[in-house]
Amino acid sequence: MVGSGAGGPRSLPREEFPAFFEALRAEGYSIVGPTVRDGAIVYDRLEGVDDLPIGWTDRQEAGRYRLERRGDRALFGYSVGPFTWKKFLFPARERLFTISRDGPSFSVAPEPTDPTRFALLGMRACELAGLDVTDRVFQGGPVVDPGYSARRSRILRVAVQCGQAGGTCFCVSMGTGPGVRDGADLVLTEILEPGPHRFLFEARTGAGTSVLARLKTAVAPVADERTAGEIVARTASSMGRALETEGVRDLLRETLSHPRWDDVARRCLSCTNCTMVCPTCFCSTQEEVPDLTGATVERWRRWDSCFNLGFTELHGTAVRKSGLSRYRQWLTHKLGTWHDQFGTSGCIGCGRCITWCPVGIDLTAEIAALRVPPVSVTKEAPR
Amino acid sequence: MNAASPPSLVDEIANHPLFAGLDPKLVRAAASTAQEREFAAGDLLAREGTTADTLLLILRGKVALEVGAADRPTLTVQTVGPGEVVGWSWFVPPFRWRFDARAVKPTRAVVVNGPALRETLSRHPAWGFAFLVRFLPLIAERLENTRIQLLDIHAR
Amino acid sequence: MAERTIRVDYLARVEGEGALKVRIENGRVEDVELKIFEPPRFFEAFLRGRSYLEAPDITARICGICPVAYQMSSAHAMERALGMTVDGPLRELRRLLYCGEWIESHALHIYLLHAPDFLGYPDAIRLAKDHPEAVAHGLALKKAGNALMQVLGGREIHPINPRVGGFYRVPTRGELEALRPMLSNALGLAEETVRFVAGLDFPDIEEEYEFVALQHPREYPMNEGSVASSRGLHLPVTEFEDVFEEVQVPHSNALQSVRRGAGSYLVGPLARYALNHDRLSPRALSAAHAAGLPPVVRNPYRSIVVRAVEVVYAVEEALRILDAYTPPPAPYVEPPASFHATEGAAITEAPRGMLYHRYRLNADGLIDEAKIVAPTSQNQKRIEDDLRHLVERSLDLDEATLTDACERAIRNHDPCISCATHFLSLDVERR
Amino acid sequence: MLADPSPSGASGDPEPPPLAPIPYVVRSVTTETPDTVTLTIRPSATRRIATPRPGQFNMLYAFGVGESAISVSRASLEGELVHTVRRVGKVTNALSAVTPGDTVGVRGPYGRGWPIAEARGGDVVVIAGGLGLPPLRPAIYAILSQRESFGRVEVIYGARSPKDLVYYDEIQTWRRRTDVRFQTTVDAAGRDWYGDVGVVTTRLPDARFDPPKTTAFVCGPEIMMTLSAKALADRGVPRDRIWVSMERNMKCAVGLCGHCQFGPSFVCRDGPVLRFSALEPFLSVKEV
Amino acid sequence: MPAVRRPRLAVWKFASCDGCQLSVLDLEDELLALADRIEIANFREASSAVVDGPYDLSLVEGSVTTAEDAKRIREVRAQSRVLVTIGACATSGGIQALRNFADVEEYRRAVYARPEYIETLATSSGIAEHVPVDLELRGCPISKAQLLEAVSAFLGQRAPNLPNDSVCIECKRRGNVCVVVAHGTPCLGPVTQAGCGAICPAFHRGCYGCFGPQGSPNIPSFLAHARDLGLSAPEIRRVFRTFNANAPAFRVASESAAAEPEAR
Repeated sequence: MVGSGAGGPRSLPREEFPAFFEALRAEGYSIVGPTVRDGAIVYDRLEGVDDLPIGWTDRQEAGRYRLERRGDRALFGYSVGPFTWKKFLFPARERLFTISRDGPSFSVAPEPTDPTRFALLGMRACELAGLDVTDRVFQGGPVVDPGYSARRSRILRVAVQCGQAGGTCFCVSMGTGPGVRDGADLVLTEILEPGPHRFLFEARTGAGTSVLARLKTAVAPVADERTAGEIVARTASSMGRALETEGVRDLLRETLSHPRWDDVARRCLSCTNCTMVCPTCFCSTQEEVPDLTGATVERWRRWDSCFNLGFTELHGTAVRKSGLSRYRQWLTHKLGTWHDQFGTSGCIGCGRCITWCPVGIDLTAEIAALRVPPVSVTKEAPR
Repeated sequence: MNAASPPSLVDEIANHPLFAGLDPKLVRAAASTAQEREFAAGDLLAREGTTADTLLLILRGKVALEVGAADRPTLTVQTVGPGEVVGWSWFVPPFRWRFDARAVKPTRAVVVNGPALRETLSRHPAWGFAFLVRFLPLIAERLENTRIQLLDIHAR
Repeated sequence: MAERTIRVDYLARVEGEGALKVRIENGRVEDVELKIFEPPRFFEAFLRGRSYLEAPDITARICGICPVAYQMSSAHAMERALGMTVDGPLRELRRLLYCGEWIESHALHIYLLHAPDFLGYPDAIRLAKDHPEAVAHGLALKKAGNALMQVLGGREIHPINPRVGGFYRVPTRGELEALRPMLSNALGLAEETVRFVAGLDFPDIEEEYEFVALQHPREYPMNEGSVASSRGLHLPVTEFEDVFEEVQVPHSNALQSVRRGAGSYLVGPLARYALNHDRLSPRALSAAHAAGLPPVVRNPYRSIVVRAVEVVYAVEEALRILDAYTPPPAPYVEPPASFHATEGAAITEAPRGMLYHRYRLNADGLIDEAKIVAPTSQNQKRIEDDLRHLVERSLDLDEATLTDACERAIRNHDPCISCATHFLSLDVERR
Repeated sequence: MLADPSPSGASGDPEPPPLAPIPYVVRSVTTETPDTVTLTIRPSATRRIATPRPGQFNMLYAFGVGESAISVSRASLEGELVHTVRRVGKVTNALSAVTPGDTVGVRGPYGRGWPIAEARGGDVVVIAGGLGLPPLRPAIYAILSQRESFGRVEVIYGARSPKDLVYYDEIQTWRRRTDVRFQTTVDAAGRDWYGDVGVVTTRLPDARFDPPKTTAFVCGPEIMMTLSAKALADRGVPRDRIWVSMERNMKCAVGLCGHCQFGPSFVCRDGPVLRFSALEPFLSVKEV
Repeated sequence: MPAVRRPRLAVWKFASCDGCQLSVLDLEDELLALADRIEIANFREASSAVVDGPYDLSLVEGSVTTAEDAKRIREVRAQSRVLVTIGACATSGGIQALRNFADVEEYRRAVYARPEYIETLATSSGIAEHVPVDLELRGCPISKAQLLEAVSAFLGQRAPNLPNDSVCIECKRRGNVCVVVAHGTPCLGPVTQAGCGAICPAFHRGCYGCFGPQGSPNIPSFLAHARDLGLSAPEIRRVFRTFNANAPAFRVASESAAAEPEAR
């Protein structure tokens, strides 16, 4: 039976999954998704189903990530790895334009856009929320970032609902997962049992429907829909972390002088890892790169981080010199002032900043500690 | 107020922000040892290192507070105008001026006798306290301004 | 003329800092001193107490021109001490890395340091004005060597990837395959280089060298072999110190290595070629034939041709290794879990010749004693002999010409002073 | 939104990369102080930026060297722009070294400027410190051009020393006006200075305005703005009517690069002119 | 455009392995173009032609280890308009600064049978300890890209793009998987300055700190972290005592580790 794609969820057996890759290619997409490299599940170009992390999972805790074998052949049986989809939309290094001398003046040549259309296969619910955040950052302001928006217009979002929570996940707290609500073109749920290994497909957009129409799917039995719901519910109940979000924005505005910042500053290495692995951190810097003749100059943009000493440099001195002020800037921005700027939290609860911090600084624990009012040193002084 | 009846010394003192609202008896006591003086532009009102025995209430004009050393040009660190005061050295030992005070415009000031005022204030602690409540903030403000100058706020 | 003084305080186009002093009394060469004033850096001393695993990284810093040689000699010495065997693709990859260093180092010496001597230029930049194609070839060859070092070693200078037991990470087939176009092009450039340098003018001089190099039963030597000499010496690496010794002379911060009871000897391309030329690859061998090289070359000026032939060899060898490569199951051979006090020595063929390392380890795997004999310390005495002969032949030359001739004679041997300091200005005193 | 933050304004030509500089020709270079020059520039072709409003800034570009955020101190309808530049780094060194006929790059205008319309009907206090005067100059002219819309207008300008005062001739013209009170003070001076001496806040007690109906525009070094704003607030000026112009490291100038964040604000996009009431909690904490 | 004299470049060598000045010759693609923009006036390793100073740009390699060199660097400074040090030796004394932690007499005897022939100072020090330095290029060896950037910035009279960020930021931009978090491999990346391109983690080994300390390293936290990874005090000491042992932050690190009890 040829599936129409539209209308309710469809079912695809695991054996037919390679056809999904074919369908994506037939629709003109290059496929990027999870694959095992260097001891982690990373997002990279995929040639076929065999490139997926079949039978692998990850065990994560603060400052520690290890790959482990699963007892089964799940394709998406892991949580989130060190990489984010951000790099496909907002590359770590990007040439913005080239400026050439033109007599006494100069002229600017824009950077040609890469026409590749990427299918982002395996986006998690939290990562879709992250995409919404970066959309607001790069497309929601008065100036739309041309590179981001060009790449953004060419992606297909293939979400996979989480079948298990990672040790540092807290999407439930952030209201971003584990079930996929909005923002996907296609939503997949991997069902390992009971019954044969199969996938539940849901098209949410026209682009998703077009892909689905190329697949021989069956109408999904109601039981499968229920199973999918149970999978998501089970994942939700096994979150590795929780973050109390109630009033956190005000809390952070009121605790700028809390002694806990000194405590975390003693641990923080200012290494930038949390910002580099964060799906929503968007800070960048620009560099003027002239050629040796000095006749043409390239303008490059690359990822930067508020943890770098030079980040706030004004007239030769950093505004935020201390590690304390840099960590505080990051956390207060991510969970607090982000709301003022973009109408949402900057945190999607993926837990990457916890896992990939070499010294295991855990923002959920830091927020909890900031909620404890500091002991005032002046309280009992005057009688 | 008109040209025919200039304000009395007592009125001048009582209207000056430093004394305004204080006990009229204190104002009269201060006025009893005070005199009003005119200074031409360039006149010294106080000389650094000399005995400080006056409190100057500026009524009109402008006074520059100057510091200097032999090896560098004299520097004006503050100018003081109407409603402001020059001098607290009369109040604290060793009772010596810490700077030069020079009129940069024709200036009129009430010159209050420092030692006498000190004596009055010590005999009337309530007056003394009330006066200090006015006087200390002026000193604090001067210190604050000095601190801001030290910050060199225009420095890059 | 009873007394003359000629001074050159600072030798150019050699790696490191040195001077030369020649004392001539009444028309006789009394003394030739190759002075190495490159300050001492005490590597053997601070290797003490370091882990055996650190030796490749630390000893690489002895020389920025041939760091791979230090990494190879130290790694092999440690593996011998610990009874480790590294073979298969890992052995081949090490050879491939060494090919990179030979290509880079030889191309550097041929084009940027040595060729200007023959063509009358002070440097390659000015040479490039009249011979742009030659210099472009040289730079392209050098770049091919560096590309190998980058892919296998992580970077050209002080590669980070080699380790005791193999590598931290081995390349994928694809990563090596990406080098093929560059290497294929380099092969042609290398052959062109042999033709180019074979056409240079060489003084008609031959020296009676005792050539010393590694000899391997099947291969042109790089990482393995026994020590052989053109005077019939043949001994295992472990007996190197029984036959060769380092002596210290007051005029130099470098130790001079001599063959006990026999004096100076020569290591490097001339020695390797003389003792191993039948093991050259086919295209290298035919390039040597076409260049008119006899099986043994004793003219030090023609070392530039031998070096060029070795470049052909190294490129061909690199392509051979690339063809046969399949990634090994593990990037390195695991060292033993526990240690006992032990000792190991190894010699590998640095571009400039044999590089000897010996280490004594304690039961914690820490280095108790290190002994390093660099190629230039082995050649230093022999270069002095070359110079003595040159000056004796050229006493009638004026100072400037003699000075220039001496510098050229030294550059024939591509001395690496940085290496030897553990080297040059010319100062000729004539009385 | 107080000002149209749209940086586009290029007329006619195809849309260039939004962050690309547009070539402008240097018409004149005036030396203000030993380290400060004022550049007058004009579009070199048809493309030009939109007319900046008082308080907005541009990114000025020195070819091959880089960009620097510089406030606009005058903008004509013909597209002529005036910027005052202090040499503090390589870019400003290069910008200061130009001569008439040279080309510099411009993109902008960026940010929100002084809410002049909001100040109508009441008194206005303008406090400038050092190079805080250039961004305030267009505001002062805007107020003077519609003088009848405002109550009393007090301008206090402070600099480190008399030689650090910019726009000296213009200040003399302003001082002669009777419809605006212009006080100038310096932190310290020699005997050749007959004006006031003392940090800028020491002139405030002399200023005449009705605090509850006053709007204040403050620009200068951060510490000077904080002190001035606090002093104004102490006098009773509502904190939400005190406006300060912040300075932070800027790379993109359009809120995309994250560098200029200050508390909840992107200084480039939400500022540089911001309400003191919103900034005060952050100005009181170090290294925000 | 009027003919402008090309700026003059000099390359100087002090105690070093020559690797950093070799980096100049390793600019295979740019060397000749560079020589068009800048006159290579004094570069002994590359040319026997020497143009007398003063020089517009001096690149200084190596550390000061002899009294003669301490004098020579002052002469170099005096004839250099802009002085840029290249590499770990010139910045912090290099690997030969390990002598600063030991008895040089003992070192001299360990290497030379006739130590009295060798003249050396007790310490190896970076150039900035002797003369003012305009720019330091880190690394053992320096990065070719940073060298090109520094020279190009000098020619363009702009500020070079040489951030003092951590290696971690380059590592992530390169797309490496963190070797510490994913493999438990000790790595100096968090406390080391970027510039190399995060090569070591890309080759599955921990950073060994050859670019010296980053702009704001948190050494106490890093030491605790290293202990958590199972490194012993002597191991931590050795990790910091390599190519930048005498850089202040690394020196403090190795000395703190040395002060730790050996057993845990």
